[in-house]
Amino acid sequence: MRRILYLVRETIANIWANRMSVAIGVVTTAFTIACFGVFFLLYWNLKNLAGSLQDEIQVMVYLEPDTSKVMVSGVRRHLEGEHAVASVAFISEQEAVKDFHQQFPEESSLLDGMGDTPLPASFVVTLAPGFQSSELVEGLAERVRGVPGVEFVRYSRDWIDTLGLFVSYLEIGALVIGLILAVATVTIIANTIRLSFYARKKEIEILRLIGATGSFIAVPYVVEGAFLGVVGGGLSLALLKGGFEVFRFELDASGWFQGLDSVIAFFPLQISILLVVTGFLLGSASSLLSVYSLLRSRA
Amino acid sequence: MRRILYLVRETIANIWANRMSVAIGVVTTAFTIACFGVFFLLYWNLKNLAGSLQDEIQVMVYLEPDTSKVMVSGVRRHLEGEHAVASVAFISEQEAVKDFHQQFPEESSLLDGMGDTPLPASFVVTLAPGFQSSELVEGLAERVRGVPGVEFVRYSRDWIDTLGLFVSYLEIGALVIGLILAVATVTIIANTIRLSFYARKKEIEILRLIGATGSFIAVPYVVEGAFLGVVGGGLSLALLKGGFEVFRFELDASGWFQGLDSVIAFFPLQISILLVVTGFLLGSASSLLSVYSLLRSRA
Amino acid sequence: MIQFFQVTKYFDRYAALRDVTLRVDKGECVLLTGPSGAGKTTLLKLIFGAEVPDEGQILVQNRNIARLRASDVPYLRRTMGFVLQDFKLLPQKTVFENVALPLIIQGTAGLEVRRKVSEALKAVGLDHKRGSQAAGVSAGEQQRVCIARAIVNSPIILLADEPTGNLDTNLTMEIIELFKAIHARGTTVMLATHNRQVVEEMKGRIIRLHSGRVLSDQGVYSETNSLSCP
Amino acid sequence: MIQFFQVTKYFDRYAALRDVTLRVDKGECVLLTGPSGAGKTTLLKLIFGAEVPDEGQILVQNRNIARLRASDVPYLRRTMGFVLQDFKLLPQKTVFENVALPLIIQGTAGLEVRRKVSEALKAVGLDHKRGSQAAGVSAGEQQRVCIARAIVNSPIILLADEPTGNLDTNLTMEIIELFKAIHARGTTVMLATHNRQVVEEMKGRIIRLHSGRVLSDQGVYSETNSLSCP
Ligand SMILES: Nc1ncnc2c1ncn2[C@@H]1O[C@H](COP(=O)(O)OP(=O)(O)OP(=O)(O)O)[C@@H](O)[C@H]1O
Ligand SMILES: Nc1ncnc2c1ncn2[C@@H]1O[C@H](COP(=O)(O)OP(=O)(O)OP(=O)(O)O)[C@@H](O)[C@H]1O
Ligand SMILES: [Mg+2]
Ligand SMILES: [Mg+2]
Repeated sequence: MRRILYLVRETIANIWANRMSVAIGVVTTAFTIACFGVFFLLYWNLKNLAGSLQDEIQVMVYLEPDTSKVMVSGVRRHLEGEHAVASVAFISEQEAVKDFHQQFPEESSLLDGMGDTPLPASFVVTLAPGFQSSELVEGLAERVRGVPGVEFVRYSRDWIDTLGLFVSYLEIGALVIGLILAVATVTIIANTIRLSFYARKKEIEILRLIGATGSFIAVPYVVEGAFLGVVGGGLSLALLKGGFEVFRFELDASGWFQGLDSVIAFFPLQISILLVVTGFLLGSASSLLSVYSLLRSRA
Repeated sequence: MRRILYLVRETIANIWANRMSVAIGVVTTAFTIACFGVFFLLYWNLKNLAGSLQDEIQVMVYLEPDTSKVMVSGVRRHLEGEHAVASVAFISEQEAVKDFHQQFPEESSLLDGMGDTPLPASFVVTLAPGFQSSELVEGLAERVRGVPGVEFVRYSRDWIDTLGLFVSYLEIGALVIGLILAVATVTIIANTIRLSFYARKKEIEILRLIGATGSFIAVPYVVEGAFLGVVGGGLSLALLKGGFEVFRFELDASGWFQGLDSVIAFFPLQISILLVVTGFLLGSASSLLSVYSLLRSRA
Repeated sequence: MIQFFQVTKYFDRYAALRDVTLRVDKGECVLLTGPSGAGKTTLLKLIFGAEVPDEGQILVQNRNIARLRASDVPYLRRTMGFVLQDFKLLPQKTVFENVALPLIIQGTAGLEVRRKVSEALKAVGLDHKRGSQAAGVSAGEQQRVCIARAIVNSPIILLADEPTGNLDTNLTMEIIELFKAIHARGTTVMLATHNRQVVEEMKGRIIRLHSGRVLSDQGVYSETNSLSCP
Repeated sequence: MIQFFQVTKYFDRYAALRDVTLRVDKGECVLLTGPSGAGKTTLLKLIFGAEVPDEGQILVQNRNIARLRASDVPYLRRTMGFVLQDFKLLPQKTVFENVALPLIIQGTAGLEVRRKVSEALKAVGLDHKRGSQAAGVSAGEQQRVCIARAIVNSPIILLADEPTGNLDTNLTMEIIELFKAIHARGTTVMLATHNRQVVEEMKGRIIRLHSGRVLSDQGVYSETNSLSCP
């Protein structure tokens, strides 16, 4: 009991006595985790953006001219039976002409004198998430081509490939950079804590001379390290959130990317908590490590 | 002379005696600068990429059907006289049909029965760098529309706007994130150096008691800080270069973005040197600061 | 209680102790003397395991110090009290806290800690400084804080290295009386000292060291054998 | 040389020195005595500017210590040598390097540094330890390193705080002779000590402090006034 009380008071006293180096440690931890966080936030948002873009990948299924209603619903049934298909929308021949005029007003004349239905009717197929890879879409197109009433199937292979590549690109990029940053974060925080304990070598030596056990000596330091990590992690979260809000405000003020505003987002709560937990683990682990490296030498 | 010799030997001895905390400082500095460098490298390459994409912005000038050769060269002369124009390429009516067939093989039938020249001749105008903003292109289009023989002018306003926005977006992003990271870098390095000097408070106190002047005490520490900064900066450069090469290798191996390979690039020499100089300045400035804060107290 | 068998201790290549064999029984009072650099501090440090012998064996309370597991060292140290020549106080803590430390480490109850610390501080005449920072008190006061810390625990063995180097004659006399009282309770006491007053008054067994060797090991101080002594 | 005018020094609210007025002339030899905590160390620290007085004025070599610009303090300190009670050696450096430091700081030529350091180390009987790390030598040896560092510079004022606390009678005698020789060269010497042997042998002016006040300030030690002295 007295010992626990001592350890608690000791930890507080330690933090207070070394408030300068604890503060330095907290700030360093905060900034280091924030460095990693900035990158992670960037990655997080780009990945979300890519995800929402991938939702928009569409396959166009053009029908033969003058397909009967029965055949049209046959095609629809086939399409809806495909795993990869999320939703299907029908565009009649008349709608197709209207769309063309809307999209290319200056080329409108091209359709003049080509009869009532110069453009074929079509189904617009939206793909289910996870089925946007080039090969899967190819397979789908192949099967749909065989369905009676279908004249040809078109999809933007480039677009699919580009997005797929973008995501993969993002992923190796994130892996390489994330790895460097993660190693950096761990190194910097561990080093900061280790340095701030270096100054207290003498103190530890004296405690050992008096007959304190290793764990008795270590506990206040480890708690201190954990405290430093948690506060640093929390501070980094605040920094990130602040930076994020400034960024979003600038974006709003500039009036650009109105649409993007709804897409970019801060970390969800779980990841925010993870950031603080990371700080906690890093802090306690590095102080444990540094204290034990001081305790190991027998003297 | 003896004093200079002493200071040199002292610096070396200091570094050696505190090799553990100097090593920690070097590694921390390296990783911190590398954090900033990763971001900077990303920004650098994206900006380059955007720049090379902007070079590809084109304005299409469609001519009236059956324009005479004289008028065509009149239009060409006008275009070449515009400041914003980098180069001009002519596409005749025949070439336009060929291009259409190549680009949309499946819609080829659309042009059938529309005579020999269903599509107009055109000039493809490439814009000079720095003239890719939406307004400038708008002005250019306005002027060109008045030139005799020109039927209409088309350009992808969206594409120009998107790229322009992308670059601005990149720039605020870079500003906000870069600022956070720069502050983080300075803080972390200054703190690391300050911590590693904290342990030597006693030493400085003793030197002062013996009658050493402030500068005599400070010089070895400042040189040590500078050493730490330079080595840290160099190491961070090596880290970045290594990470970059791994990234490029992965990219090559995956076979994607063959084109990108020639676009992405490491920093030029000047910026690499700047990184090391930054380390040097940070190192010496922070050690100067921490030593003087220890010297300030009169005792 | 304490046994040295042909103990040799080197620092770099310099032998601080050479082939020392001695035996101290329970309840003895031993005075270590010898010129500066003779090896007195080294001998005491070996006993509580702050240094490890390079050759020979050391038994303390029938346990081989050099072979002790690292996790057992703290428990052995708790049975000993020591006053170091360089004090080794926690500078940021108060006098009270420094003296209380050996008790807190063992988990002594709060009330008893306060009682025992007060007692120890009174014994060395420092009760009025209990709230001062250890770094802030004078050298002689620091030395007495060390003595208080060494005795607060009622140790089985009390080791003291030059415990009166910063004290005047009157205080030295008081500390001698204190050590005598502790010895009278059955504690084994070992003092390293240059102070003739201490050697004369303690009336213990005198071991004289020189250049790491035991020069003489004799009974209580008397005029006849004191001529060449400290 | 050294003048105190009604100097008071507080630590927290405790007055370590109270209303001290004294005057030490060039070439004097002063012995500061008094019980533990009397304020001897504080008085010496005030002289070389390690502490600043809270009240009163201190003139050292006709310069007001408290008003001295921070950049002038080092130059004043170079004219003084001091032995501190807690040694203040650079632990990582060798004995030689520690003693050489005051000379190097002043930019003395290499050859002369070696000559002077050797001389100083021989004077304290430590020439054989010149290559050892300061942290590695025994307490008495460290004390002598401090003495060597204090005299290597041929200071105008020599301040020594309990310079023989860790030395035996023979070495103490040698150090006393050394200080006497330095004093004979015209150096002003101020020693704070508890050691009766030093007080008796140095034959200087004796200033007795108690609880921060000057109790008595008298001439050389003699049997008649020694009864209540140290
Ligand atoms: N850590 C060390 N490293 C190197 N040499 C050491 C170390 N500790 C002691 N020595 C050397 O060993 C010898 C004995 O030292 P010790 O401290 O035991 O002497 P001592 O009898 O206590 O002397 P003193 O009376 O001066 O305290 C000395 O010559 C000293 O220089
Ligand atoms: N830095 C400090 N902070 C607080 N109190 C101090 C400080 N330095 C000295 N004191 C107090 O001032 C008083 C005088 O101290 P000083 O060190 O001058 O005594 P001293 O005469 O040298 O004693 P000793 O013989 O024990 O060395 C003591 O009571 C001490 O506790
Ligand atoms: Mg000793
Ligand atoms: Mg003192």
